[in-house]
Amino acid sequence: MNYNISKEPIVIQEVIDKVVSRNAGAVTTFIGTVREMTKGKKTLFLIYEAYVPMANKKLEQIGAEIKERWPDAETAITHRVGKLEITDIAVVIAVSTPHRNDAYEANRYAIERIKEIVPIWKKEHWEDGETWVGNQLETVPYPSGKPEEGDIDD
Amino acid sequence: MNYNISKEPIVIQEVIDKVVSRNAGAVTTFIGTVREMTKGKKTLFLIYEAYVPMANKKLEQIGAEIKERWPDAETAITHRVGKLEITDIAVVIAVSTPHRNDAYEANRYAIERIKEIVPIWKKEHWEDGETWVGNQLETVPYPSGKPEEGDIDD
Amino acid sequence: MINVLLFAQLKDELGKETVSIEGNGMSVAQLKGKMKVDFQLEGLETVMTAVNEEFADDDTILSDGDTVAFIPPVSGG
Amino acid sequence: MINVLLFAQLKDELGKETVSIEGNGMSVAQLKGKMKVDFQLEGLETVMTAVNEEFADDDTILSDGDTVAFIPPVSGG
Repeated sequence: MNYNISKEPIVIQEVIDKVVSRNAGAVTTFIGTVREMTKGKKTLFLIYEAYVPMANKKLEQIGAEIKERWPDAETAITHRVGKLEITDIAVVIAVSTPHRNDAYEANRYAIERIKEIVPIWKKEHWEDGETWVGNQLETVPYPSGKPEEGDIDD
Repeated sequence: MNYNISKEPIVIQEVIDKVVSRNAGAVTTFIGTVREMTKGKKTLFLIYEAYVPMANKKLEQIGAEIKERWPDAETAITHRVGKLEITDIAVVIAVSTPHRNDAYEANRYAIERIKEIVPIWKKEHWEDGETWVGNQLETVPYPSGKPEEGDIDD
Repeated sequence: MINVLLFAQLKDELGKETVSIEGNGMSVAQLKGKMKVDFQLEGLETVMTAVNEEFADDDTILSDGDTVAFIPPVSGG
Repeated sequence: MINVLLFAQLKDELGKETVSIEGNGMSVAQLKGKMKVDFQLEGLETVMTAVNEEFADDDTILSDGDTVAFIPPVSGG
């Protein structure tokens, strides 16, 4: 399974192993980790929650979108849920392609799409409170009540 | 040591561990692997050779260049030398930054610079022969007898 | 009955993650209106909706057995 | 004496990786010319040169004890 929501710590090498192939000359990974300071505010820990069956489907959809744009790419994504401490890994995206430019671009495409369409939420716990974080893309969230058509079907 | 030429197989996690920090929210890695087919020709194995002391210095220089452009970035690079089989890892570049865009861009900068200024050479062994590969950037190699000023000092 | 799933701030607000609603034949918009009245649930205007694990419009018509999930702005990655 | 290092195809062509050359006061260009005459070494026009592990111009003047490396187009990564 190349697309997973995991309650256990993510082992980076296991995600990479899913995309290594004899015809890949390049593998890129993106590893999202829990950062301590955001805009001067100190995070103590995070809770990630997912709508698991749909999140799995949407990760698979992102893989299919990548395959359409970069036919030689192999993709694997694992996203963690539960309580994460500072420096813990929230997500690992691995993409292999024959040539390096595609590996960077397809990887970046994956993280942007995760932040648009995959039903996963992060609750930040600070020293002085907690809140669910939304709208990381800093756009008005879903004024139409759902993502833009392009986001869903594209 | 964040910059290494290694005779031993590269352990990806060890390179990543050098750049993980409490203020990094993103780590990108580039993993260059030995590809079997290039333009329809089958590679059996590769030999990488380096001018080791200078290669170490040039990897360090690339790290310094990244630090200048992306002051919050942490970089680690290990390049393998010796005989490599198909799917073996030739290079691992890990870059951590607070935000993801910088992690992608700084990482890509590193691999482009490696292909310009680090004295490492690859000998391809095919079924019907062998050759030292040069000029991967597909530009005329060093007509002035050295890289462009921009490449050295920039 | 429609099986309604709530996540993140909506789940915290309601105090539970699932409710069953009599809603056969309703649109998603009507279901949102009913949730607002029955549970004083705020902020449904700015969430996405999924019906049976696929994003759906406000005018999608619901049938008994459907699973509707209200999806606040996501923040994975 | 100048310590000259050869890599990749240059090393294969010469059959060894280091040679010592009498070259105090020579420029890099003159050293290349001498290598071409003494060893019939081809292709030095298109290589980079490093003197003491830093890239150097053809008109760099060499001194006894310098290490000169001829660096064919690199192909790491």
